[in-house]
Amino acid sequence: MNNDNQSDQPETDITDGKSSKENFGPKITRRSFLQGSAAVSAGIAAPIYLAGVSKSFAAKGGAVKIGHIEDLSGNLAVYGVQKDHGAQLAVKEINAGKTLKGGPVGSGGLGSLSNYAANPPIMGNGDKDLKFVNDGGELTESGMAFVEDKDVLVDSGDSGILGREVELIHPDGQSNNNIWQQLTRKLIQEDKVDCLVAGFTSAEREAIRPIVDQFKQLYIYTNQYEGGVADSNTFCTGAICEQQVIPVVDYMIQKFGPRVYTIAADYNFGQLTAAWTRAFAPQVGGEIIGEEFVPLSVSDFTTSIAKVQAAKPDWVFTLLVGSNQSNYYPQAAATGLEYPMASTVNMAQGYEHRRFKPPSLNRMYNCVNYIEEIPTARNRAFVKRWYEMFPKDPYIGQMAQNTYFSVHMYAKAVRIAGTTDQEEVKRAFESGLHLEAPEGTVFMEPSTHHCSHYIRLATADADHNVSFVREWPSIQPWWLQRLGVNLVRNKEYKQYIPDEDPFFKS
Amino acid sequence: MEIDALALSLTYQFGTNAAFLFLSALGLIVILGMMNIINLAHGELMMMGAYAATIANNQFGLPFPLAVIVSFFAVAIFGAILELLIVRRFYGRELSALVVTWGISLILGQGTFLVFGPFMPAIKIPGGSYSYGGFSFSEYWLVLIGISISLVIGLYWLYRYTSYGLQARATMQNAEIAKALGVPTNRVYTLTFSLGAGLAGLSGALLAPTSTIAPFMGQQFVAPAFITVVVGGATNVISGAVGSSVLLSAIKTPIGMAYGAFLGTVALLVAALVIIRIMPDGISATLQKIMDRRRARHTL
Amino acid sequence: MKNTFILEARNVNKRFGGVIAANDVNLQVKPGELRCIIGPNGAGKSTLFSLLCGIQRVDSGEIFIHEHDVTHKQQFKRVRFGIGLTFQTNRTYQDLSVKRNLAIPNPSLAHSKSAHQQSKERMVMALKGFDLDPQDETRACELPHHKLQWLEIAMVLAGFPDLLLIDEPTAGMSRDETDRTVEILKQLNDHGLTIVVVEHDMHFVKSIAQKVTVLHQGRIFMEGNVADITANEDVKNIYLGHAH
Amino acid sequence: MNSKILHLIGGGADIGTSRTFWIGFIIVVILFALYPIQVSEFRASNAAYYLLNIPLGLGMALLWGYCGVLSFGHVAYFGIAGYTYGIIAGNMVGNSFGLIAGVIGGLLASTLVAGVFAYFVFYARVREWIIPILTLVLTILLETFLGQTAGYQWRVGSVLLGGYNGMTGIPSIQIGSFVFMGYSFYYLCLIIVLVCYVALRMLLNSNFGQVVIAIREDPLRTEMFGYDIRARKWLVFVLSAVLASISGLLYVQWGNYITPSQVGLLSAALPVIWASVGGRSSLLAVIIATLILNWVNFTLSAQGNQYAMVIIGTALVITMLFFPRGIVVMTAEWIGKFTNRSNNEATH
Repeated sequence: MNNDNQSDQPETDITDGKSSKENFGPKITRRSFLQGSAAVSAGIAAPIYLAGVSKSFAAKGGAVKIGHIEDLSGNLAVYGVQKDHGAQLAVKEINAGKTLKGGPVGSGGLGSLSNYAANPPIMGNGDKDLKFVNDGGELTESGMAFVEDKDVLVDSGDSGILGREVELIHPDGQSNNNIWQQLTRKLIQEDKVDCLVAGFTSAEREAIRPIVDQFKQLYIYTNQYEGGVADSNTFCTGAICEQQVIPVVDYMIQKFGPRVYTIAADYNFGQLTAAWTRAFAPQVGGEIIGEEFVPLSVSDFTTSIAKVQAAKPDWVFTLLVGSNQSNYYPQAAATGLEYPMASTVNMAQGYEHRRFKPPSLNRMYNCVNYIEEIPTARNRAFVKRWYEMFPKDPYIGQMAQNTYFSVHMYAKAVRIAGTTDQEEVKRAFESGLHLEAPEGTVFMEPSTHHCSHYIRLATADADHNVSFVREWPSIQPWWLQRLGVNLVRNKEYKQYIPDEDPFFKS
Repeated sequence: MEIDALALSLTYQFGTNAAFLFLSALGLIVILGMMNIINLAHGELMMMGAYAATIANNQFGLPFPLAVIVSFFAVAIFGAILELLIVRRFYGRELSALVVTWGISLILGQGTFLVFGPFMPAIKIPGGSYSYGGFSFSEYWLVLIGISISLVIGLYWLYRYTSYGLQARATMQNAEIAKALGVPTNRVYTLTFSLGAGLAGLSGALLAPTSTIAPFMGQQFVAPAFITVVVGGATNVISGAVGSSVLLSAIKTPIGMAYGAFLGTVALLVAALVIIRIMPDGISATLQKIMDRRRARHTL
Repeated sequence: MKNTFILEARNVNKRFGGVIAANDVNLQVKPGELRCIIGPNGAGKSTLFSLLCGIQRVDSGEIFIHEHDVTHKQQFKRVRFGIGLTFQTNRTYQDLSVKRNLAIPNPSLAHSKSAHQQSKERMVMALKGFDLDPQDETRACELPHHKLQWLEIAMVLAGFPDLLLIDEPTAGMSRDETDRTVEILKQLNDHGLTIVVVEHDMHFVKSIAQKVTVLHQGRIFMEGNVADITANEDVKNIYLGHAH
Repeated sequence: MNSKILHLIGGGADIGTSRTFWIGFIIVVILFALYPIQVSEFRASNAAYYLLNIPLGLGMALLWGYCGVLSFGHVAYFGIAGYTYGIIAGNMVGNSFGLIAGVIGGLLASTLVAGVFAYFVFYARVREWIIPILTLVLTILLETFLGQTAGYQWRVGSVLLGGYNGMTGIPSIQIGSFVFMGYSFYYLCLIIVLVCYVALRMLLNSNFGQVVIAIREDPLRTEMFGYDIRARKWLVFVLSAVLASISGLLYVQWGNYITPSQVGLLSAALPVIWASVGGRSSLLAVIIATLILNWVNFTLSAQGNQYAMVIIGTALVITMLFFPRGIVVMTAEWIGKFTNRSNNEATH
């Protein structure tokens, strides 16, 4: 099995921390398998069902086209430009023959590897500083083996993808849904992109998904969002509610008390995330004592702040979105509102802790899959690469990192598929693909087309220094699984909302 | 919770809401009332004020009150240039002026984004807070309420007792006659637009600490500003701005407190539509009528 | 007793802020009359027209047209009772052609067939007298001032009124043009059209009026024939600004 | 009779009355009809998007250019029609009558809202400059309302309003089993645009249209000719809302989707821009501006050009400064003068 793949498997690994050409089968025992959390390397064993897929390296058909739509102007440009830069950085690296570590590990996901490997991997080879963390992320003497790599960017042994240069076609969505639809049609029908990476708001995603489905276009949505998209053509690489809301609510109730006040943006994301909180808080002994939904246009929060004070909660769950609504934080701080706060959207996205003067975000707790301050060596290396390319950027947000690793993940999937044929690449995405992203290990869960993420609970102190109080090295996107979604077997093209799950009936 | 604390909190909310509406609308209503120009770039002028204050405060280390004054003059000068180059060609063509100022707002918004990037670092809200009976109150907002009131007094003084005020009122009544009487109407227009722009910049700077400093931050003020202006009417700038911000806040605050921000916003918009149906010329015209009637009763 | 007035104002009051624009005005105009209203600047002449036509509403008092109480009627409804108005400042449609200007008024407003016929004749008379061509494609703004004034009168006549209110028709006209205007208005009056004119120009008033009403400070100061009015010392004083 | 109709179509209420113009017009229409034959389905569908915006632009020309009333919120009727169609047609999927019911329902709903709103505005004799702001308030109100309809409680029959994410899966219109998509949808839009244009030209050349123009020129003078200008403005407002609804109905066919941002501030300003840049007092000029500006905007954004908004804003300012009556209209006038002069020279 390994030997079959030797000659043409493009995936990457390294032997000694420095980058090197790809190595295959025979050298397997010399390798470290401990990159990332319980990490595994590629190229050991492509799952059986990939055997027989053509893996020609011959450059054919010109450049590989990756279509990337984000808002470069208008209200959402704040986030769109970051994401655009993430895509540019990834494409530059791919064309320079680099890739992020990782590869297919099978449908069983992380840890299933030993079933396939001819020679089981060995944890550590003596020269690594091996750590053990428990599931709370704190260091312990037993638990999950964890080793920190200096960098996860390694040589791909490929130039571009399959020897073809990667071309990024990245038009401007102008924060306007109509333009989004037009651009999507253009990229699919006229530019015939091999992969579409696009979408900040859920509205933008829903605007283009019908078109994506009409043309069976391979589509990657890289944003953190409310969850529930079960679409055979769509792969979601951002974190979703079960990965962010549940850990943070659980932690906050343990730490600060059961009385929760939710203040949320009055649209899909805010309402659905609030529904998650409503459903989950009672399970861990919490109680929602107040809930307010604020229209996106509101920027004066005096009344909302007074309502929070009248309710006297133990902590406040703020699900506020957009630049108007982040006014809440300085206004609340100036009014002397000193409740601990939790969120899933702030800091990692709009870097409020950098923009607002301390102590506006004092005691803010945020569950994120990425934030620029993550203190790992691989992230610092990533941040350094980023600012070398874009020295004027103010911040690297969560979604920018998602876009970055998603483009790398696409390159990897094409190499596994051996072709840019979109149906084949979708199968490769469903091969149980894992990747060492700057955040940590991510795993594309085949049945739901969502990623498991390395989740961290970040908090800002009175001086807005970020520290991490807990880590969950891998949280599965389990909600769609719970609903019985299996996109490998049954094709679907819809978005589930919590109302469809009896769990949410109160 | 004690009733008196709740009442105090409601009063405070009422004051801040009214001050927010008043400050949002101030520059707009000066330009509209005096010149009949609907300035759709109003939000962007406020944004410029906020940027000027932020830059003065963060990069040049000016204390915040000084930065606010700097931003008033910076935006006033910009307004004067805008008037000389563009706006002056649109007197008497209100609807065209509306379109052209919208074009200016597009350029200013995206231009700021291209030059300064997505966000500016915020200004810390000055002052602390008081608390009473479970509620707390921001000193800075209390100061803003005070500043709003003194701006009303200042404007009243400006229009009542200065030669600019006299000329401006004459021009507003009848530009042609004023011109014939030797009032330099063009200069009055430039000054008025500049004053309106400067006040927008001042409001933007004052509200900057409470807000995200971003290129499109002006948009958040557009709807409240226009609603306040429409409800206020153009008959008398000062009474219109004060009357409508007080009335609208009186509607929005209790509804927002009882039923949440969404219905608070809806109430504000619906109230505007209803008030316009009852008082087509706005509150200032109605106040004027009441005053006239009272004066008539005295004279008769 | 049967009311025989075509236009009547009873105890009309109107106030703007501190200014009294109409103070207990009573005005009666009989069918077929040609009435002049004079008075110094600010006497309330134009305001009175506005009140009669409904452009402004009275504070108190009543207005009748053809014995119908129109006090609370919208302005366009009053027009349908046969009233026509030209404004103090010329309000023809500047950007439209003469032909278009004359086509816009609605001739279907005349009450009866005979009135319709009569009005048509008046219209022809006016066009001929004012030297206007109803097929003229010239834009109105290209016409000389006096032609514009005549055009507006012709336009109002094209709406077939039987009561014509004219506000300062000859302002800015030369003596010849004024005389021509007088002549045509007289002809129209002879043809049964009731006309009320506001005017400053005493030459005009002397050459046209049967009866003159003098307004001063929103009040009817005096009413009478031309000779009486011109002889009256108080009227002279008003114009010179002495009387109170 | 025929000549009367021809006169109504060809009359001077819009630029272009000469024989040369009409020959050119017919050639352009034929070129538009031939366009899809030479291009990909994507291009045709993109062009259909430009076309489907035209009725909205025409409504703006009718209301603002010909009647002098500026609405800054006509996208509200665009949105109401689109949403209503989505609700009705989405609930009657499989029933061929459902699509027609959706169209009729959409038109009726927006007519009703426009009628009530215009009654408030015009019968209160609200000041002219307040109307744009009131219409803007209405459309923002609609956007705020629709934006918070994400949950299941906002389900009408089997259709979810969808909050900010919008309403998805709106069925396309079909006759029998023939669905209007791609090329055929392009032709549908082209025909509707032509019909709207010709019908509006006829309306504006009629007596009714002439009085509407008179109202724009001088409302008080026109009222003093005995016209109930409130009623006429009301009717024109409702008519232009119907035109906006036609665009809304076509839009939901095109994208099978609609979101609240369709009735938001940015969308609201677009028809105003089209009308001012082209020249609001000409139907044809607005059509041309709508096509070109949509094309320019899309081309700029397809290049990933961050300057799109700055360029559009600058174009707007320059137009208003140097072409106050619109670029197309003033160019047409200039051509008209030029040809007149050369004609005169030829005859002398």
